[in-house]
Amino acid sequence: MIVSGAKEIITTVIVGLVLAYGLPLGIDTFTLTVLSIYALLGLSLGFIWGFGGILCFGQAAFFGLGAYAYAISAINFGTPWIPFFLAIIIPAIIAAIFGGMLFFGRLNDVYLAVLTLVFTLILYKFMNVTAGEEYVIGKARLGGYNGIPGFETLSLPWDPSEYIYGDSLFYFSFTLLLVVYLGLRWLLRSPFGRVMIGVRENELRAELMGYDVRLVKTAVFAIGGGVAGLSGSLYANWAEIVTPNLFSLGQSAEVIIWVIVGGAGTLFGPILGAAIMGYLKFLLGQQSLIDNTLVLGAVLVLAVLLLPRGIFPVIVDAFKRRGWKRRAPANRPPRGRRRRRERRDEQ
Amino acid sequence: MKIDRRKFVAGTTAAGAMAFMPNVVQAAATIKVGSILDTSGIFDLYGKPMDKAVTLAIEEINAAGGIAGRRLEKVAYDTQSNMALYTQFAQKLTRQDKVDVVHGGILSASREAIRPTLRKSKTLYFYNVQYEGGVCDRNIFATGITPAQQAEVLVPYAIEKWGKKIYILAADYNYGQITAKWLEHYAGQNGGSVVQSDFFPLDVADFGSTIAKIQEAAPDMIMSALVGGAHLSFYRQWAAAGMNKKIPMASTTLGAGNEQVVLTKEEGDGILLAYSFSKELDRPENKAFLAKWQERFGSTDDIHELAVATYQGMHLWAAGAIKAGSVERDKVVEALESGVSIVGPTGKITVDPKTHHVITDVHIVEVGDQKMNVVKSFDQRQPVDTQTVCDLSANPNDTTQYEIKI
Amino acid sequence: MNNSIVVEARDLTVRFDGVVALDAVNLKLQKNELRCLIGPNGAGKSTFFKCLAGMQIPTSGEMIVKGEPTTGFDPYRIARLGIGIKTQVPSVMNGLSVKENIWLAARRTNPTKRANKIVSDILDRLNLGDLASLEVSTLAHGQRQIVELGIVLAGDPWLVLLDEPAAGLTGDEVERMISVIKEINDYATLIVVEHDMHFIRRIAKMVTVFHRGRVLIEEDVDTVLSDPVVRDVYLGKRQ
Amino acid sequence: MDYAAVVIVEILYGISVLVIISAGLAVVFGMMRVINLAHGEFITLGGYAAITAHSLGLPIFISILIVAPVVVAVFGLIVERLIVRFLYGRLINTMLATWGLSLLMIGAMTMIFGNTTTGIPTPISGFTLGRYQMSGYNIFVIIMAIVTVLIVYGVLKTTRAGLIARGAMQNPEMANAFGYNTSRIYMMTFTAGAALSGLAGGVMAPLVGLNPASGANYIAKAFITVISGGTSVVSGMLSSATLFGSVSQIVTFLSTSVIGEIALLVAAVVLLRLLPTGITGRFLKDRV
Repeated sequence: MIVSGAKEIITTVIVGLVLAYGLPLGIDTFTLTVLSIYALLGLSLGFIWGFGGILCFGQAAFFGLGAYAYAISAINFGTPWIPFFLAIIIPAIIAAIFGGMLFFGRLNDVYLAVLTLVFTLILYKFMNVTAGEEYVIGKARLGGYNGIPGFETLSLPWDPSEYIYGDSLFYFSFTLLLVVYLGLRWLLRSPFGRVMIGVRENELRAELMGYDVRLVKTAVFAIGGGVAGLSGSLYANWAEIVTPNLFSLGQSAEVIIWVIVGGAGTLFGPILGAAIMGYLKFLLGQQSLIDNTLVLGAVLVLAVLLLPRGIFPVIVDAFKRRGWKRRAPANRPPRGRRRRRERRDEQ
Repeated sequence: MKIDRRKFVAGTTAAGAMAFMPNVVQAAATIKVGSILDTSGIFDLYGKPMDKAVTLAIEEINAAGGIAGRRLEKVAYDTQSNMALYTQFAQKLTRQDKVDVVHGGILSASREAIRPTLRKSKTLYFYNVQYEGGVCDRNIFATGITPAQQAEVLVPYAIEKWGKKIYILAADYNYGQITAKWLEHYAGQNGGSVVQSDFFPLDVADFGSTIAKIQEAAPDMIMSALVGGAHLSFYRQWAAAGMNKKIPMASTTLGAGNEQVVLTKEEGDGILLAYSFSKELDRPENKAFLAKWQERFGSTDDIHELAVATYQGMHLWAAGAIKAGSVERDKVVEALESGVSIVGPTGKITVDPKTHHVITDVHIVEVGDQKMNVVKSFDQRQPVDTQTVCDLSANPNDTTQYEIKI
Repeated sequence: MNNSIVVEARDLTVRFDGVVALDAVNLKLQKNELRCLIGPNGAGKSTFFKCLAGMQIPTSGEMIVKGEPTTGFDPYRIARLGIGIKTQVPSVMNGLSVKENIWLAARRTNPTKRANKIVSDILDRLNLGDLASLEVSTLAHGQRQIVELGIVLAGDPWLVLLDEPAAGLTGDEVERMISVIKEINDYATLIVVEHDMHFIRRIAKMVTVFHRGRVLIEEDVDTVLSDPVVRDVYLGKRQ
Repeated sequence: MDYAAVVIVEILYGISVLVIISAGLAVVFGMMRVINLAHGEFITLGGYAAITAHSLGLPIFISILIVAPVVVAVFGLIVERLIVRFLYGRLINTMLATWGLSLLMIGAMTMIFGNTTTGIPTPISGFTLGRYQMSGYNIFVIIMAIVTVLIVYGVLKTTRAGLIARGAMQNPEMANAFGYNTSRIYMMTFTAGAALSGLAGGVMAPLVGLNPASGANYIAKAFITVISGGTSVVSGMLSSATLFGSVSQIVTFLSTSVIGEIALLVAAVVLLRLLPTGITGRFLKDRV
């Protein structure tokens, strides 16, 4: 499971450079930018689900919060960089508070799923009714259904007239994707990361070892929220408008599809899943023969039935039999342990 | 004429290159009209007929000899009712396809998503949709009807007919909020009063408690600016409670997507509306338009206000370009600002040079037997709402969407 | 209070939907004692064990560890008192290797280097060296019991709670378990919940017998095992 | 006071709508531990079935009370055989697969029926309550909710099939040993749940404008109601529907319908935070 750190950094950077030069030859950078942003969002869910064992049905909430945090603070500050960091910190703090509430209440499984879903729905509904003049944060009108357009986008810190836009926004987003990926890999290798995996594997045992599982999960959730927020803030820069649809059920569903298709339990899988599905969606948008939602749905159903581990682990298995930790097919756990084991069986 | 050496070299090189690529020559000769609409997803009810309108208008213009001798070519993208795709496809239209004009956008959010892109790339933009008004930007022409144009004629008519106490129901977003303000404004001017305004997000489909509240308030009429499929339930539940027999209703939105056909006769009859278009308009231009549409697409059932606005927006742009003798943005804008008008299915429409909105006829119609029957027509109404905030001849660099304070 | 008493239960009562699982149980444990809890199924011994381990909140009554009330503590707080717990069905991290399992337990109280050292000591001590890098899910039930014991030991506990440690072990493994238990008892207090009479006979000193949520008898092992009431209850109830 | 009566009827109606749209999901979740996230689209399909049948000339009550449940039951049966049966015991995987199914159904219904909002007129005329005019159909909805609850309760509690099903769900090995085919029982239960979803679609069709994406409006509420209710099919669903229906309707009367909906969601968060396994996870455990 653990490749040496330096080797991994070098591999990631080389692969990253190759992709950064290669991809724009085939696909326009505007699309690539949004694929990188989706990949970051997928990565955030892949991290908390695959490694923290927290299945969040409302990851879009933190994506949307990041985008709104960016837009609102960019209008108020008039400069892009403070908002850029706020868009990471605010969702992370909100995730910590909300996650803390859930995990300290010892909510699990389907109950966790329903509450994260409800959380997104509340934000979605709330943001949709903020069209009135009374909904203002500082100088920023929340705008309701129409969202917030017209905020300052990222520019060079030393030259505010030079916008990070077009190709450079792609390179910026792609670099951040690599940095976050490496950062999360590093985190997983750290003692905290191992405890986190321990918690995913067996919460009770982690507790009996003396780890405060609630705290660990809250921290993991907050990190996931921060990464999703980052992705949301990049999205705001890309789209130059934020709307309540960022919080929609569909957005949350898509993230889960990316992770499932790419492979939960890996970090690279969700990135791959997001890129593939995002591009597929884009391609589907250019034809009108078959409905796009239908294809996405069919992909998800087939992925769950045929490739429950996702594409990436299957590819890795095909290429090298050794080196990747394969899960032995889990036997039916004894009755008493079924609930606890359930999550693992599902990955 | 002095020939700049560099230009000359560039010119000959380009000509040389073109000789090997005959397609490029042809493509350069056509005028590219970008169209960006939701022709799938939840807004396709609006987008599909608008897309047809673009096609029909292009065919007509080409049949009449094109613009400055050049034919038009449609470059269309389906944004699938997804706001993110708007920016994506707008980039594609301006950077890859390098279109000469963009018509499209349905929701205000979609317009605001692409407006900066089109402005930055100096691509002329036509937004052909009934909307809340207030956009003040020299790069955009908004050819749809705005709330004041409707409220100005509808409110006094309804007050005279039904009484003074008005209960407003509106969709909870910019359009609904602003429309409600204009309704209230004109109610005040005509001696009426608004007893209550309720706003509903677009996905609210249950109006039971609202209907009870309305009865408690006992108004003389309902003014509705409800929008979209979920809100259609209101009219149904209103009729189910038997209220349509007791309290009459007027609306600035019902029918824009042909909703009068979805409602039954019992549910829809008697509702008053104000639009620039109705299929029942008795004008030769309208009859000709309906006949052409029938011939081209087989049925006129799907035509609605927005499709007609798109059709007229295309022709208005073409008239400007023909007058300018070019499709170059600045020339077309100047030509249109000089006061171009066309006569379309709705009657005469003229560009208001100060606001880039249109002066149009407005008709009060009454829903009857699933049709929009014209009861009274008002000629050449100014876009008074946008005019209160916007003067592009004085401030040509303005790009704001104003929220109009009344 | 007597300093040598390390665990004390006062009137511990647990009710599930009207069923009384524990009925005002009182129990005291001396330092360095090895106490076995026995009783037929449903007698309350496992419920008692869970109350002690923080896995069950008692309806009423108190649990006191080293003079400090621990009633209603979460398992991690119990563990942080220096109590090692092995549950009835092996609770191990199936997707991780044997080594990683033990390392996680050692790392909580020690810096990384020291934790690594502890892991290799324990692997030696439990003869787990060969299995160190295998994923726990691939091991046999008995081997997982041993791994779990390793996890418990890695936390360096002064009080060890073992729920049915001999279940599913092969003969050799039972022997190893017995010797480890005795070894632990040299420096730590132990509570062992067990069904297997032969196993009890091999390790026990003091035995507490649970019956219908109450303590039936608390005596040394020979007295208990020869007690006719115990035999009756035990055998009668078992079938 | 007339107004109070109106408010009470509206509250009952709010509760009834929750019961009707949750029943199918509750049966499937309570009996099989399967969350069918395509439940909203099952309801929508029921709506389309009723509208199509009515437009083909069938009487309206036959369309909504018979055609809708039967069509969706058949569809549910197919789904169970093709997808769900491979995933029993894997709660999260079933949720994901049925979520995929829901997207697939939205896409398919869009291709078949188009995106236009359609509907059928309300078959029952309004009536007067004191000074107020009320919708007669609302009363019909309340009656249908009561009937639904009685049917589900009756089937589970008193019939042999219900008893076998309950037994099989609690202990599949045991049921197998007794010679009951659990796979068949699962299949029947899922189909019955689908039929209830179809009935909900039929009953709701005259009230709302229907489009292929309408399901989203139902699934979240149904999901929340069922999960908050806990695992007891009838008592769980009834208790949470009563709580949420009253909260959202009362708040709606005091403010606006959105605040009402948000109040419902907040109530769900608070409830699950306090009772992490739902109402019947804590109380009323042994009821049906």
